[in-house]
Formats: sequence, structure tokens, C-alpha cells
Amino acid sequence: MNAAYLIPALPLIGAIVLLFGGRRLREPLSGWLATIMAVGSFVATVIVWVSLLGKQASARSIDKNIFTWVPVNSLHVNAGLQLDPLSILWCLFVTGVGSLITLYSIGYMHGDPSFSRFFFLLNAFVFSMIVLVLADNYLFSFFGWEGVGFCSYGLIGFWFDRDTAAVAAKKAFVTNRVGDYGFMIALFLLFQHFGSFNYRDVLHSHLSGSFATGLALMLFLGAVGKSAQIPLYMWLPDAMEGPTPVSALIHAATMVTAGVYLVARSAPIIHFSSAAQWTISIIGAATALLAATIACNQNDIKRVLAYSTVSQLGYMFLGEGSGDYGAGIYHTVMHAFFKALLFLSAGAVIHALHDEQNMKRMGNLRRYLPITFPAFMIGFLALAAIPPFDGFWSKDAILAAAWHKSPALWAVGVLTAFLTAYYMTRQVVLVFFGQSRWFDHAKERGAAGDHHVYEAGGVPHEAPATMTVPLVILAAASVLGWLLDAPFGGLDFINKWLAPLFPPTVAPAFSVATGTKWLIGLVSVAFALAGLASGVAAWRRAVDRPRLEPAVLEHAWYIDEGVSRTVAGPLTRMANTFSFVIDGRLVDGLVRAVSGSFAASGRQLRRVQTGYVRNYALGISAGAVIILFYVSLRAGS
Amino acid sequence: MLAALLADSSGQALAHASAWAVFAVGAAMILTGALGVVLLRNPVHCALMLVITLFGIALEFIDQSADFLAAVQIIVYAGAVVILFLFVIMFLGVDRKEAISAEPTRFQRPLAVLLGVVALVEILALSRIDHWSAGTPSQSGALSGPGSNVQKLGQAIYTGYLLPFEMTAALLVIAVVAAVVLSRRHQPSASEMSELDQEELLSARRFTPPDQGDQS
Amino acid sequence: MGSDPLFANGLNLAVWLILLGKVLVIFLIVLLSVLFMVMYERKAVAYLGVRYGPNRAGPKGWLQSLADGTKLLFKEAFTPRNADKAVYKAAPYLMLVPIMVAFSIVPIGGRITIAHHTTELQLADPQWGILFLLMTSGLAVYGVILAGWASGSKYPLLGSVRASAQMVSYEAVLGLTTATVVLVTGSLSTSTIVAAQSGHWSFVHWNLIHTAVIPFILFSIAITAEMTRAPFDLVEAEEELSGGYNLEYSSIDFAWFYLAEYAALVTNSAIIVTLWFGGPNGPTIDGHSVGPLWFTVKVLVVLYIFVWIRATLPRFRYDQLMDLGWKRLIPASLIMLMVVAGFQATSTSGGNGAGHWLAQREWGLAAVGGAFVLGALLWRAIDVGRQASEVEEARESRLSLERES
Amino acid sequence: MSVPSAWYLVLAAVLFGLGATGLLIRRNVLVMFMCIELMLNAVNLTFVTFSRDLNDIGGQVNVFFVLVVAAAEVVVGLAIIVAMFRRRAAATADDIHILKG
Repeated sequence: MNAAYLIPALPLIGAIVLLFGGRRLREPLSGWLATIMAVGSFVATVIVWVSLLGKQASARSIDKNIFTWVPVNSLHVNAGLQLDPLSILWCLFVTGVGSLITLYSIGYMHGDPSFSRFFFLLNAFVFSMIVLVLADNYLFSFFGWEGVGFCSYGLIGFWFDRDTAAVAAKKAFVTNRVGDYGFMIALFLLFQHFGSFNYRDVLHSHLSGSFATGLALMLFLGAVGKSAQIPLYMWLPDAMEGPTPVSALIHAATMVTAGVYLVARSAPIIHFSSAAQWTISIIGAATALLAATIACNQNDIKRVLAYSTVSQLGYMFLGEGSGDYGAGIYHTVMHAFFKALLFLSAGAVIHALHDEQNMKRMGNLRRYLPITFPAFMIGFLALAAIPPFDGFWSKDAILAAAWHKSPALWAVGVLTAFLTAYYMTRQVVLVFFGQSRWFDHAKERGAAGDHHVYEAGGVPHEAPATMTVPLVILAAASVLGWLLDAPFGGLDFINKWLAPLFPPTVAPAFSVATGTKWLIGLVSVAFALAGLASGVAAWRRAVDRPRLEPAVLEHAWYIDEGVSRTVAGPLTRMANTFSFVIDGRLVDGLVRAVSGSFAASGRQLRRVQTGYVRNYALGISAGAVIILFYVSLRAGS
Repeated sequence: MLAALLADSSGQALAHASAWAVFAVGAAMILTGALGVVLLRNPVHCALMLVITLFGIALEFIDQSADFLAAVQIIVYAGAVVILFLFVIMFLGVDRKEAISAEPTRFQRPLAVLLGVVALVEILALSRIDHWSAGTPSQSGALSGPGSNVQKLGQAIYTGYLLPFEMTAALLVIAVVAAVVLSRRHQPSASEMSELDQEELLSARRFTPPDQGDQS
Repeated sequence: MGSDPLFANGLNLAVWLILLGKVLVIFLIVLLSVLFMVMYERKAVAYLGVRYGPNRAGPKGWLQSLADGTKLLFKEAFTPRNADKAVYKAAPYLMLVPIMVAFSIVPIGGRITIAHHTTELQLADPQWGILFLLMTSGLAVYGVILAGWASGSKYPLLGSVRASAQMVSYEAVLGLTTATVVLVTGSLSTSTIVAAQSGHWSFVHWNLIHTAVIPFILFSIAITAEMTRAPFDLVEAEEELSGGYNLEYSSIDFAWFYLAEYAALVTNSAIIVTLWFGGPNGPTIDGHSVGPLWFTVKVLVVLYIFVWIRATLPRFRYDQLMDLGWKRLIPASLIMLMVVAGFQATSTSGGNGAGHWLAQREWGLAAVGGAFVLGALLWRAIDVGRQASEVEEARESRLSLERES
Repeated sequence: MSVPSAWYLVLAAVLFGLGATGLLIRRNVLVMFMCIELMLNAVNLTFVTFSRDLNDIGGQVNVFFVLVVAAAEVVVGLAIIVAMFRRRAAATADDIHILKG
């Protein structure tokens, strides 16, 4: 079981080596080093997983203490690992998808001057994510949580010389901070109530309802920040400023699922509070619908995927809030596969078109990208929940749970499914079918950039092997991944695997009648197909359809602007008030008063400083006389 | 009276009287000299008055059996320090009389006198309170006893006070170096000269007859 | 107050009177010896220069100095207008007094008994006697410096600054070489120093031998410079530097300077004898110790050497004087002080103990001193040779330059 | 036998007072220096007196050190005065008041 240590250690070593020796390693080598480290970590995870498989279900939890991190009085926080089904499951797809994306990046980042820095951040990110997941207490987990935030900041702002990238990175960081405050308050509450952060201590005690509600909501606030739920979702679409593998890695497969993980991990706390459960599921459903509507009208290939990610994350929370953690996690894993696939394919498209991201300037690419096109299609079908691809099965499970919770939630879920199919169809049609529009636009954009490639008669080209191999692997996973938890034939591996963590006391079993299940499945398939059909119908011929693209959706319901106006505006005014009135008048006034008094007294006292040595000597002797006087007084008494 | 003094074989009275006499002469010299230093207007006269005070101090030292210190006092102070003062006075030509009447700050002089008097009164009062001396006797070796004053002083300096002694040695060296550095005129070295200067210097050397040029 | 048996019974009037008598005697000795010395020098210099010297006043001219003094006494005592009167008048005394006083520590030898009071033939014998010498030599500077300053004239001022700088410079050498004596005898008291040099084959025990001669040479040079005598007499080098600090003095005031100069010569000779030549020690005659006789003989010899030097050596230039003092004598005396201290620390007491013969002080110091002298001679020889060759080369190069042009 | 130490102490106090007053009154830097020497000597006298009074050689040792320090101080002080004179021909302490605020 000592392979457990290797899981975080290898990416850490990779990160350290790349941090200090990255410049010397140069281009391909540092990428390969990072890949090897990530793959090694994945292999170690697999080994641990296999060894866990060999154990009794109840014994599948191992603690590994690395060192005592915070030995303060009675508080002992360990830097320790907890290897249990949940954390290993997360580790598996984090390291697995992470390895593929690292491999993909070698091709994608080719020629970048900061090649090594990118891989340093990737490895550091994987390490942080592993720590987040494997930690055996909330505090150490928070360490990984913040590490993930930091790496995300570094990766979104990787091209920090672009204004938009820098702003996006800042936005992501700040938004995440808001969520982090929730997490931190949760930590304080934990410490105050339990005096410990260990999952073992915390998750096995009985909590009163209101405390549990507060704690759960605070934890959920952290999850909202990290997983881009309402109201803290705005950073995720902007995060597409980062290199595409980053979008794939962080903003689809791994980092954003940290919130899902946290909620799943905290299930024993959340189940004490039905209010928290309702909050989670409602926010999840609302986010899913809202993001789906916005996704319908985005033109940036990555932004569509970003909003779909937000939407799918909403599904996951809907599942978790409805009490079926297994379904939520199932969807997380499936989503990791197909969303990574979609992003990487989108990256390949962007790569092929030399950094063109606007879908309206694409079209007809299926002829030029023989590997990317089918890969993207598989991802599209999985996301649109067309059976038998991944997305259908997990989404079906969530919808069943939502039906059980409340038909209204289910209705929202189904509507979202329709929209999902619609906007994904729109994307596929715009990108891969229709007329080739990239040529004209390349001319339009003139000599800027390297579009002379087309003028020389060149065509979009397929990506190198390092990029296509991950696509193929992920495509395979997207086709077959659903078998991990198929609802028939005893294949519900994830459910069984996670059963020890979500005993009936925590997540009461519920049953939906088989007939209802069939009905739910058929309805959702019908809606998905309807979305698909309407998408094809609407976008098969036209590129611009103003009536289908209202500005309100293109601007994401003006929420960003609204937030800026309502939050930032008053905040700015308040800051101005503080800056000019309180700081400028009051504080500065006080400071100036103090300094002014010193200056004034100095001006007066300066006369004492005549520059005549004898005057000073006079002062000194006067002091001596006074001291002598005091001494003789004391001696006399 | 003479007869009585002659008859006094033990000589106690005369010894007493001579001790007092030495003290009185010393005190008179000290006070005269000090007043002279403070009041005389010519720096050279002041220096001479300082010498008188120093001799008075040396006398008081001898009166208290601090022979060695008396000698050192004269050698160091009168023989070196004041000579140095005179040297500087003469070198700089500052032996003109000081205009005492011109005073840049108004209350300087009366205040100074007042402070001096008050300090004196306080010191005396303080001494009176403690019956002139307070302290535990003989911390670092007895003053009385067999052996000469010089021997005992040497013993103390080279044993208990060795470190301060060596530090004063270092201090003196530093002071000498500092004095040399401070009072040296800056002479440009060859590297600091302009090429023109060097040319000039070289040509000047060339035309100097060699057997008269370098004689130092 | 030292080991003088006079004070065995404490102080009383008789003791005071005896002390007063001794003071007077010393005073007279110094004054008379000056009278003698002036003539001694004039005659000696004259004979060394194959002349007759003064031969009119008195028998063979021996009263010449008295006559000169009388003449001076009756001249007008002139005071310059710019002079600082009081200091101008006081300066000659400031010069004379320290030198006179210095003689009080010189042990002349033996003791006498007056009215049941036995006393040493020495005015004062303080434990720190040698420091007294340094004291007085330090104070002698005052006379010079103040005489020059108080004259209110430029040349005397320059002369006095020159002289005082010279005296101050050489005082360090004086102190350092005196320290070697103190190191060897282990006492500051002159009587103890003299006593330490006594013994059978007296001159073997002289400090001259004990300190390997070199400190004595250094001391002699230093004290010659201290007295501003030839060849260091550029304080009043009339021929080159237009007089010295006493340029403006005349009459009796000048006489005091003159007196002081020769008194210094006598006193310092006596001190040299005391420090290096065993003072009044010497063979007994008929079983009687005749200290004063030997003392006088030794002083006369030393005095003659001083006169001899004056008659022989040319005057130093001022920068040479300073170079010699600071760059040669002070390092040399420091080295000798350390050498002597080293031998003092390592050798067995008195030099007659067991151990390696080099560790015996006399032989060891003799070896060191000899090496030192030889080294100095060699150095000088090399120096002279190099200078000569340089002069030769320079002349040749000049000749060749002339030939070219 | 000998004079009581009180007399010496009073004498030293008076000398100190004179020196201090002189330091404050005089303007010539050299004379100010001399006044400092007066004060040092007053302290030396008390040292020796206490040394005798307490039968302790330490007082005399201290005087020895004071002498050395005084010598060093004078050397440096006079060098400073000489250096000062190079810049401006003035010896009074009042002429160097350009350091005032």
C-alpha cells in the first residue's frame, strides 16, 4: 500500500523539478517528464485501487499519516492521506484524465516560450487536486483546495501578457475566494464544534439541525465557488482564456468537480439538514437550466462548452442534493470523460485553425479532421444524452433521483436536457458541417497572425499524435464508460463501490418504480432527440439567425453586467467613499494632525538647535544638574 | 617654637604639617590654574594655567601616595598633551585674544555660571549625605601593604585590568591613525592625476639634474 | 621616600634643614659645573681644531666663562614690543628649572652623616626616579616653545616649533631605551639601578653590557637630539636658519638659556653614567669606597665624548633628523626593547645560571647586539654603494644626453 | 597624619565646577578642550582620593586609563581642529554652527 505515497509524490517531484530545472529541460523534455509523473501517479492510483478491491467492502479505508502538520496544544492536524472508495475514485479520473491532458499538451503547447512553466503548473495542479481528494481532514484538504485555486489562476492567466487572460485569471481567483470564505467559515465552525478536522471525527457524529444547516451551507458555498454554481459561476466561461488543455483539465474534468467531491464527502453532515439538501438541488437545477440557455447563443466554441460544463455541474449537484450521491458521482465521472474529450477536440479544432475560436468562422471541418471529427461527435452524443453514450445513463439516474425529490426539479432537468441537445447540435453543425468559412475570415483578418498558411493554399491539418491519442482514448471511454454503473445486469459498480460511504443512514435508499424509470428515460431521450432535431433544423442552412440569438442570451442574461452594476458599482462607490472621505479626510487627517503637530513642535524646537556646541553642552549640563538633584533627593530621604 | 619643632623627634607634627602644606600648595595651584584657564583670554596663557593645575593635581597625587600616577600625570599631560595644545595653537596661529564680550546666545554665560554653581552645590551636598565616600573597600587589591605603589599598580593593570589595558593600547593606535588621516593634506596619487599633470611632472623630472633630484 | 636612612625617624626640622642643604649643594654643583663645562668644551674644541681657545681671563683662561657671564649680566635686558612680557621673562627659567631638578635624582655615591643624621649623596630617591628624568625632559620643551612664541616674532616662533618638534620626537626613543634599563634592573629607582650594576669586575654588570650596547647608543643619540646639541643643533643653526628660539633674548635672559644648555649637558651626562655606566660604582681605593670620584671621572669622559662629537660631526638636515628619529630610532629601540624583554623572560636570573650559553643574557645580548650593529653597517654600506653608483649612472646618462644633443 | 579625603573631594568638586563652567563659557575650541581636561583631572583626583579612602588600587588603575583615553581624545580632537582650520580659519566653536536645523 505504500504506492499510496507515490500518488501525490510523483506530481510533486515533477512540479519541483520543473520549477527549478524547467528552463534547462527545454521543450519536449519537460512535457514528457510531467506526463511520466502524471501517468506514474495514475498507475500508483490503479495499484492502490486494485489492492482496495481485494478487501472487504467495510475495510476499504486506509489512513496514511505523512507527518503531523499542525501540532498545537490539543489540536493535531496531520498531513495524512485517507484512501477510501470515494477518494480513490476521484483520484483515478483525476490522474487518468490528467495524464491524458498532459500528454495532449505536449503537442498543443508546442513552441510556446513558457513551455516548462505550463507543465510545472499542470503537475502542481495534479498534485494539489490529489491532496484535496486524498486528505484525511478538512484542513489538509483545504490546502489542496487552495493549491488548485492557485494553479488555476496561474493556468488561466498563463498568457498573462494578454489583458483578457489576466483579467479572467483575476476574476476566477476572486470569485473562488468568495467560495473559499464559505469553506473557511465551515472550517472555523468545525474547529469550534469538534476541535478537530479529521473526517473520521467529524463525519461520524450527530449534529443538531440548525448547526448542520449552517455548516452544510458554508461547505456548499465553497463548492459553489469551485464548481461554478449560481451565483459564482461567472468565472468559468471567462476561464476559457487559458490554453485549451487547461480548460479541459480544470474547467471540465477535475477542478470544478472538487465541489462535487466536497459535497459528497460531507454527505454525513448534509443529511442532517433537509434545508441544505433542498438548497443544493434547487441551485443545481437552476444552474443547469440557466447555463444551458446561455450556451444556446454563444459563438465561441469553448464558451459553449464552458457553459455546458456549468450546466452539467448543476446536474451533478441536483443529483447530490436529491440524495443520490452515486448518481451525481456517476455523472461526474462520465462528464469527465466526455467533456475532456469535447474540450480536447475543440482544442484540436482551434489548433487546426490557428487559434480561431469563433464557430461562425468555421464550418465543414469534418473533411479535414478525420480523427477529431468522430471524437467530437462521440462527445457530442454523450453530452446530448443520446443512448447508449455515457451522458444518457448518468443523466437518467439523476433525473430519476430528481423525480423522486420533486417533479418540478425533474421538469427543469428534462428541459435542460432538451436545451443541451439543441446547443450541442448547433455547435456541431456550425463547426463541422456547412460551408467552409474559415478561409474568408482568415483573409479578412489580414496578415495578422499566421493565416498566410491558407493563402499559400494550405488547409486545416489534423493535430499530431500526442494530441490525437488522448482523443481516441477519451472517445473510447465516452462510448463505454457508462458500463461502470449501468442500471442493469449487476453492472452498477460505482454504486456498490461507494456503498460503504453512503450508508442508508446518510443517503436513504429510494426506489422508483421500474415503469416510471422507463418513462423517465424515454421522456428524456425524446427531449434530447427533439433538441437535436430542432438544432439541425435551425442551423443546417444558416449561420446567423438573429431571432434565435437574442442579445439577452448572448450576454448571458446580462448577469455579468448586472453584477458589475449592482455589486461593483455600489462597491466602487463605497470604496471611493472610504478612500476619499474616511481614508482621505479622517485617517489622513489624523495622520496629518499627528505629523503636523510634530512638524510644528519641531519648528519651535528647532530654535533650540542653534548649532552652537556650547549651547548643547549647556543643555547636557542642565540635564546632569537635574539628575544630580534627583539623586541627592533620593539619597537624602 | 623652632626649638619645639626641633625637639619633636618623632616628627609627627611636622609630617602632618607638611602634608597639609603640600595639600594647600596643590590646592592653590589647582584653583589658580583652573580660574586662569576659564578666565584668561589668550589661549597660550590658558595652556600655561592648565599646566599649573596639572602640577597641582600631581602634588595632590603625591600627597596621597600615588607617586606613579603623579609622574605619569606630568609626563602625559604636561609633557605631551599641553605641548600638543601649544603646538596646535602656534601652528594655526590662533593665539590672538578671544573676544569674550561677543556672545551669540544671550543667556549662555549667566546660565553657565549658575549651572556650574548649582552642580557644585549638589555634588557637595551629595558627598555630605554619604559622608564623603561610600563603597566596599578593596575590590581589586589593597593599596597599603608591602611593595611599592608602582609594583602594585603594575600588578593590578597586568592581571585584573589586562583587557582594558590592551584595549587602551588599541585605542591609542586607532587615535594615532585617525590623527594622521585627519591632518594629512590630500596629495593626488599618480592614478588620480590627469595625463597633462603627469606629463608636466615627467618633464620637470627630466630637466632636474639627477644627483640633486632624489636625495631623501 | 625610598631607602634614604634620613627619613628613618620621620620628618623633623633637622631633616628639613639637611634637605635644604642638599638642595643648595646640588644647585651649586650644577652651576659650577656649567662654568667649568663651558671652558672645558671651548678648550677641547679648540684643541681638537688645533687652536688655543680662550687663554686670557684668569689662569690659562679658565675664568673666561665667568667673565662672559658678567658681561652678559650687565648688558641691556631687551624686550621686544610684541612680546608677551610675562611669558617672555618666564621662559628662560622654565628651561633651566627642569634641568636643574633632574640632577636631584642622580646618585653621586656613598652617604654622609651630619649631626647624627645619615643621608645618601643624592637629593631625592623616589621609587619612580627614572620617570623623573622623562618628566623633566618633557617639561624642558616648555622653555623652548614659550621663548619662541613669547618673543612675538616670526623667526623665534619657527625656531621654537622646530625645536619642540625635535624634542618631542626624540622623547619616545628616550622613553623606550630607558625602559630597557628598567626592564633589566627591575626598578625605576635610580639608586636601585646603580646598585644593580655593582659587583666584582664592575663593568661587566653595567647596563651598557646588559642591554647589548645598542640601547645605549640609541639613548645617547636621542638625548643629544633632546639637548639640541651637535649634530642635531639646527634649532639655533645660525649659519643656515638664522638663529633659534632665543633669537630675541639678550643679557641675563640669554644667559639663562646658555646656562640651561650646559646644565643639561652635565645633567644628562650624569644620567647616562647612572643608567649605563654603573654610576659611582668602581674599584675601592685602600678599602674606601670612593663613589664620587669614579662618578666624576665617568661624567668627565662622557662629557668629553659629547664635545668630541660636536667637534667632529656635521649638522643634520631637518628632514634627515625627523627621518632618523621616527623611521630608524623608534623602530630600532622598539625592537631592542622586545629583544631585551625576550631575553629577560627566557634567561635564567643574573646571567650566571645553567642552560644554553645563548640563554645567558650577556652572551645572548652581545650576539644580538653584534648582529644588529653588523647588519646596520652592512645596510649603510649597501646604501652608500648604491647611491654612489646612482650618481655615477646619472652622470653618464647626462653625458650621453649631452653628446646626443 | 594626612589630610582628610573630604578636602580633596571638595577641591575636586570645585575644579570640576570650574571646568564645566569654563566649557560653557569659552568659545575657543582649544580652550574648551582644556576645560574638558580640567574636568577629567577633577575626576582623576576623586579617583585617587577614593582609592586611598577605600584602600583599593582600582581607583588608581582607573586614573591610568583616564590618562590614556584623554591622550587619545586630545590627539583626535586636535587633528579635527586642524582639519577644520584647513577649511575655515576660525577656532571658535560658534563658527561651526552650520550643522543647526
